[in-house]
Amino acid sequence: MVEFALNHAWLVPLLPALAFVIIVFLTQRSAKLSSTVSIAAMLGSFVLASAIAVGVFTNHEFIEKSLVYSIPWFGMEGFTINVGVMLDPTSAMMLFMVTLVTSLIQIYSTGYMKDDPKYALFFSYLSLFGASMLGLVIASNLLQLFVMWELVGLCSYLLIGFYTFKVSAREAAKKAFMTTRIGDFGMLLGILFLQIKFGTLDLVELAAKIPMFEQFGVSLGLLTLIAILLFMGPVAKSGQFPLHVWLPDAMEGPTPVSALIHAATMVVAGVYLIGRTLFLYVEVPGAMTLIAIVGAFTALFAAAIAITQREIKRILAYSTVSQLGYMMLALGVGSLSASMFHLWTHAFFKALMFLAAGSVLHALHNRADVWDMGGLIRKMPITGWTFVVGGLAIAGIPPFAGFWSKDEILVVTMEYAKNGNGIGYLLFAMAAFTAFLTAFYMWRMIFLTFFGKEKAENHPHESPWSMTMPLIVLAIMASISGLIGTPWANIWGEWIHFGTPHHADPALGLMFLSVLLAVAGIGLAYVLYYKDGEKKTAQALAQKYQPLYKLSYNKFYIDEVYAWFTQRVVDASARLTYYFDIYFVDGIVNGLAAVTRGSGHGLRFLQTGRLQTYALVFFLAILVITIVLAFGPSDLASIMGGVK
Amino acid sequence: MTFPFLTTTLLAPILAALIIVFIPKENDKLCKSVAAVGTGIALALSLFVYFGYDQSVGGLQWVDFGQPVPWINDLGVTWYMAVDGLSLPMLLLTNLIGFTAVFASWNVVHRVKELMILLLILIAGVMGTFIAQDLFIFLLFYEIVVIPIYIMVVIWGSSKRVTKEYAGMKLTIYLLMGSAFLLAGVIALFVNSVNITGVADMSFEALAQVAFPEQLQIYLFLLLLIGFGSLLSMWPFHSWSPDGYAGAPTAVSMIHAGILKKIGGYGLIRLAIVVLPLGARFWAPYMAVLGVIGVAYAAMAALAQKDLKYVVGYSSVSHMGYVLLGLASLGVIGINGAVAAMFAHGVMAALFFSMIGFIYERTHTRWIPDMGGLSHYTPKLAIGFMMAGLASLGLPGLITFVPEFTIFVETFRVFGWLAVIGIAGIIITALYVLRAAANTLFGPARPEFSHIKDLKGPEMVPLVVLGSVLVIGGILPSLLFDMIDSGVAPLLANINDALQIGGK
Amino acid sequence: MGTGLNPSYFIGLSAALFAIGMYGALSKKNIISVLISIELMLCAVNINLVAFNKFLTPDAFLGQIFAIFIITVAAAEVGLGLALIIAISRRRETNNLDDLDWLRW
Amino acid sequence: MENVYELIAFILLGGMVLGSALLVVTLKNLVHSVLSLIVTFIAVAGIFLLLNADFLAAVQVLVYAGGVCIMVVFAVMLVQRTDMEESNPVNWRFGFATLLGGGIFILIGLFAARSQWMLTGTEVPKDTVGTFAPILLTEFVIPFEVAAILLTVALTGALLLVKEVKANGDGS
Repeated sequence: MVEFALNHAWLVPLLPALAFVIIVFLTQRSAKLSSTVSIAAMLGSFVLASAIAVGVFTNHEFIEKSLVYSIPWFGMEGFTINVGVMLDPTSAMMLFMVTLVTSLIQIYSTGYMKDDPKYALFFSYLSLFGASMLGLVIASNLLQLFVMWELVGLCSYLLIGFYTFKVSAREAAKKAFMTTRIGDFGMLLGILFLQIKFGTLDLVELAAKIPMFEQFGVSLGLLTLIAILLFMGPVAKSGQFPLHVWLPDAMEGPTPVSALIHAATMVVAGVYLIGRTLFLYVEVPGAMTLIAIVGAFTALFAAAIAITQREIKRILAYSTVSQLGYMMLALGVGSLSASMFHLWTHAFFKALMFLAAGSVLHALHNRADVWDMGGLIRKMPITGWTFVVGGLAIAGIPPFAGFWSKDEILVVTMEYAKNGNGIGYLLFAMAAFTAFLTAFYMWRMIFLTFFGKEKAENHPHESPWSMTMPLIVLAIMASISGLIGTPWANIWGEWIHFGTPHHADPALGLMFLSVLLAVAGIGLAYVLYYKDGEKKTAQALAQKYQPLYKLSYNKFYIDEVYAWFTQRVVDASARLTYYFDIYFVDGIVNGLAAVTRGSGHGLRFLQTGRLQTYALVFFLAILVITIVLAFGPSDLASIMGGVK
Repeated sequence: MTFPFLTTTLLAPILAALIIVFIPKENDKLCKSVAAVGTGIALALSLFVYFGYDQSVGGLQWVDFGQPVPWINDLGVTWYMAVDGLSLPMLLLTNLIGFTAVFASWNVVHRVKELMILLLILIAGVMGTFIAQDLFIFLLFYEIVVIPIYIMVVIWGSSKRVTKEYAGMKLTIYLLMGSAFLLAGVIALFVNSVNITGVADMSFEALAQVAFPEQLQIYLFLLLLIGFGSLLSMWPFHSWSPDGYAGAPTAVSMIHAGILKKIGGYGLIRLAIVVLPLGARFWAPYMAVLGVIGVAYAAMAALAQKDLKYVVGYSSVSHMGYVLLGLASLGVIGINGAVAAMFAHGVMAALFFSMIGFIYERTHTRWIPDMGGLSHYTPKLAIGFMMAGLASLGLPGLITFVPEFTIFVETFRVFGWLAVIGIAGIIITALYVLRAAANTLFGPARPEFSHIKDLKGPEMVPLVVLGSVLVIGGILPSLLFDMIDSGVAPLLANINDALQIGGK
Repeated sequence: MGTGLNPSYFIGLSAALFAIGMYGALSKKNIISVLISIELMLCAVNINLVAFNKFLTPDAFLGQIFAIFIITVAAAEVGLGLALIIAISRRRETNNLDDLDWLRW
Repeated sequence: MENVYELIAFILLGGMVLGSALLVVTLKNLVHSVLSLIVTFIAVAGIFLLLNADFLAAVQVLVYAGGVCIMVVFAVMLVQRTDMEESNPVNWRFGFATLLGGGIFILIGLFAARSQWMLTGTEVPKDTVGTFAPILLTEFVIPFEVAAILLTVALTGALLLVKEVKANGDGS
């Protein structure tokens, strides 16, 4: 079984793809059958992925050498693209995580989407997404990865806009696609550069060639450029500043989608891509520093927005952006291990929180404002307590998963700083402060939603088991999944790392700081939003720092800037081009036509209709031509084919 | 291979047209069915030829009657029907679109008999240009194409910004103007080839062997570039394209955007680049600049459009810019990409126009602000529209992505940052396509459209046929690329020799 | 050049006849008259052809055969032309060629 | 001395042709014009005889002098409703036409006079009909048949044209 799975890893994405085809062409009319097909395929993939994980994590050879097999996709002289499978601990981990989370979320969706008229369609999209995401994970070739990257983007687009009757959903979907498209443009350029300069897009070959980049006529500056261009893709896909704007809007989609695509899987594809191509980035310290700065800034920036948001899913979305910033930071300081670890734990606790939020929305019939909620934990204990688990995990309270991964990131950042990168201290400070903010805004939400007074107008009820079961599984994962990467027994770091394995001694001081920050954040939230039943202090603070509050509440007006740019610059120049086209280019054309018509009008007076006049002219012409040919220069006659 | 498969393929629609002539006017259904059968036979035959072609051997195959049949000896004109890896995709494309265009016109009620006859003649004419290996016959078929289009636009077209008469006239005059330049170039080419070799031979193969002097090549290439370029809607000879498509009936838009434009690209490769390599080398940078301008300019103009057909009209100008860019690279990879992009764009544009045609038939408008929420009533139509749109913005997994990427690889290498502007076009493309799709298909359901029906019966044919080509071509690009490469690589090898010898 | 007839004589004759016919065809108002003049021009051509037949290709008879065909066509032309003239003059009440100018702009 | 007789015959016949042709285009009365046209045609037939084309001469007399001229006379009678005395006027172009005709005559005459003839010297066979009938029915059979069809079509068409006008009556 393990052997089979390793050699047939392409089945993992293929099963959901088949499910998509089956649903679209066969079972579309039957909702029940469609979801069954979809879930069965995903569970099949999960089984295979587990077997792969077993296979990979029991064989130490995989740490150094990944299992790669591929077939040609298309090609011609001097340009061949292969598609294939690349299995190593990182991709095995991702396969396992993605199949697990997707399966759980599909099960959850059978409850959440129960009465939706487009139920079957929803599951077909989820299957397609699963297929693309898994294809992305196992891709052995950058172009293959890019293809899947775009396909997950498509699924994201379709699923954000799933409620097609909502204008906001439609606009959000468009925005998501467009924003990621800008990143993809850069990424495409980067890929093109790699193809042109190194003649291959195969990850293994690139990894072998790039360290010797100077032999391929690539300067360090160009390589930095390539790296930055390639990084544009992840900036957009993983919601990094300044292309993060689509991610919060993406919450217009159904909540399982938010959990699956916009928290656990697709948005981490950017992080995964950087992780996959880290061999490129370690060559260019400049790009690495940029990644670290962007990551840290995004983490802080998004957290600063999250503290004032009111809609439950938006808070979670900004939290996702912030946590993705953490992962980027970890990559930027050169630790694949820490980044992937956070990716792994984050997938569980963030999916958990989104699903729980979905459960809340389900119960409250889509009232999303956290200020309208309260005391829900009494009516919805499973949802509530699993959410609390998620909250503890993200805030970084040991022994929950988030603590270990976040601590790891802080440790590697500190090490980065100690290795002579002065900026590292600033990054560390940002990361640490973000940790505090994270604990605060997350528990602000928890206190407002689940504790405190119940609101009379709400009639919450616990969700069905199909929705709570995934919550419980995810809660368990959120609690324990971090334990494989503790500083004392760092199994994780041993398997997933780049370059030499990371062997830091347990940094107890940092751990203590981290816990302290988390507790401080929770404590502040407790004081402001639980103890103070009327939340007077919180409102007073908001009043006192009105400009700051407004800035944060309006997301630093980034959206407005983009909207201005689109409307005033892009659309205006589009209109300008169009007017140029119809008045200038077409004007020339119509002008020429008018000249022709005018000369026709003039010449028509020659058309007298008098037959004999025509004949007169005709014979005159014959006479003249004959005379010219007969008595004119001799070459004139030869042109017309005559000989004198 | 002596059975004339290609001539048979060519005759199938003509025969169908002849049969339709004898069908009573009132019997619409029978006319359409005969047309469908005729184009269907042509499609089946071209599929057979496509998959029967031996790529390992390459070169011209399926020569009708085994060898060129002399026709006009004094001019060296022969009935030389054969295909290679360059012609075959175009032949297949023609028949795919021809077949679906019949079904896209299924709901026409006005003068169906005449429409079908003209449509079939049009299809046969276009097909002829792609399988003729003789310059004269190529031109002959090209001229055959022009006239039915004018009649069809003027009778079955629709007016919006411009009248259909204006649109038809513009379209026709542009085509004729292009063919005038072309004719001048071709005659000069032929006369000079006779002067150089002393033998009159109009076949492309023979012309490619002639060593024209460099200065002459430069002049002639310009003539051919303008001629084929205006057919390809090369900027600034593009302005017929949006108006023409907007005015034309669905089937004409499909055929025009889908295949007629491709005659320009095909001719540029087959005649201009292969026969006049030195001229091509001289003009290639200018072609690239025009291509890039076309991409960016038309994409921006498309962004400002409110009429669906105009959006697609400008978008096809933009996509042809990519083709021109790929051709200008003069490399095997770039030209492979350009040919594949022509095929891909043909399928995509045909699907797009057929879907817009169906929308127009149902809502009687193409004005984007008047629409919205159509996907609630017509999910299948929405799928077709979205597939075409996504293919237009180059989504991987659909047929357009790999060709575009291939073009980018070569042009980025050859032209550097100039190509970046072209590549940036994908952003704008995505913007206008998504806007059009969003404002047409999505959003709140509108009660005024509640009566409209989804696609059904014969109307599904364009969606099914073209949609599956889009997907299959996207997943298995090698089906297309191996074929094209087997045709382009030998042609380009000859050019490179010429460039080596002449390129001191 | 002896006293014998050579083609120049006949060409000269036919040129004169042709010129006369042309004068008539161009300058006459009456349609029938124009038609008659055209017949004269055709006749001139026939003389030419037959003369060439005699002096250049007596064996092949090309000139005479052409002349036969010209006479045939001319006969057809006259028949059809007169029919047209009759039809036109019935409708238009005129036989002046310059009045038949409705093909002008 | 045969040449001298031929020359005399040529001058007489040529004079007849040109004289009567000039009368055709100058006479005021159309009927008179047609009558002198008959003279022209007969004189041309004489020229044909001079050129050893006896069959053609016969055809010329039959078709032109006989058939065509009679048809023309009938047409004149059918068409001409006003005064026959002034039935053949000239229009404003006659000056140009004279110049042009003169020019063409001079030009061709110049060419003819300056030409050097390389005569074959062979004679036209005596039995002209017997010689060229087979040619007409073998080598030129297709044009021959086409000419037959043309005649049929032309005459049918002529009938149809004239008849239709009658059928429509004078209401037009």
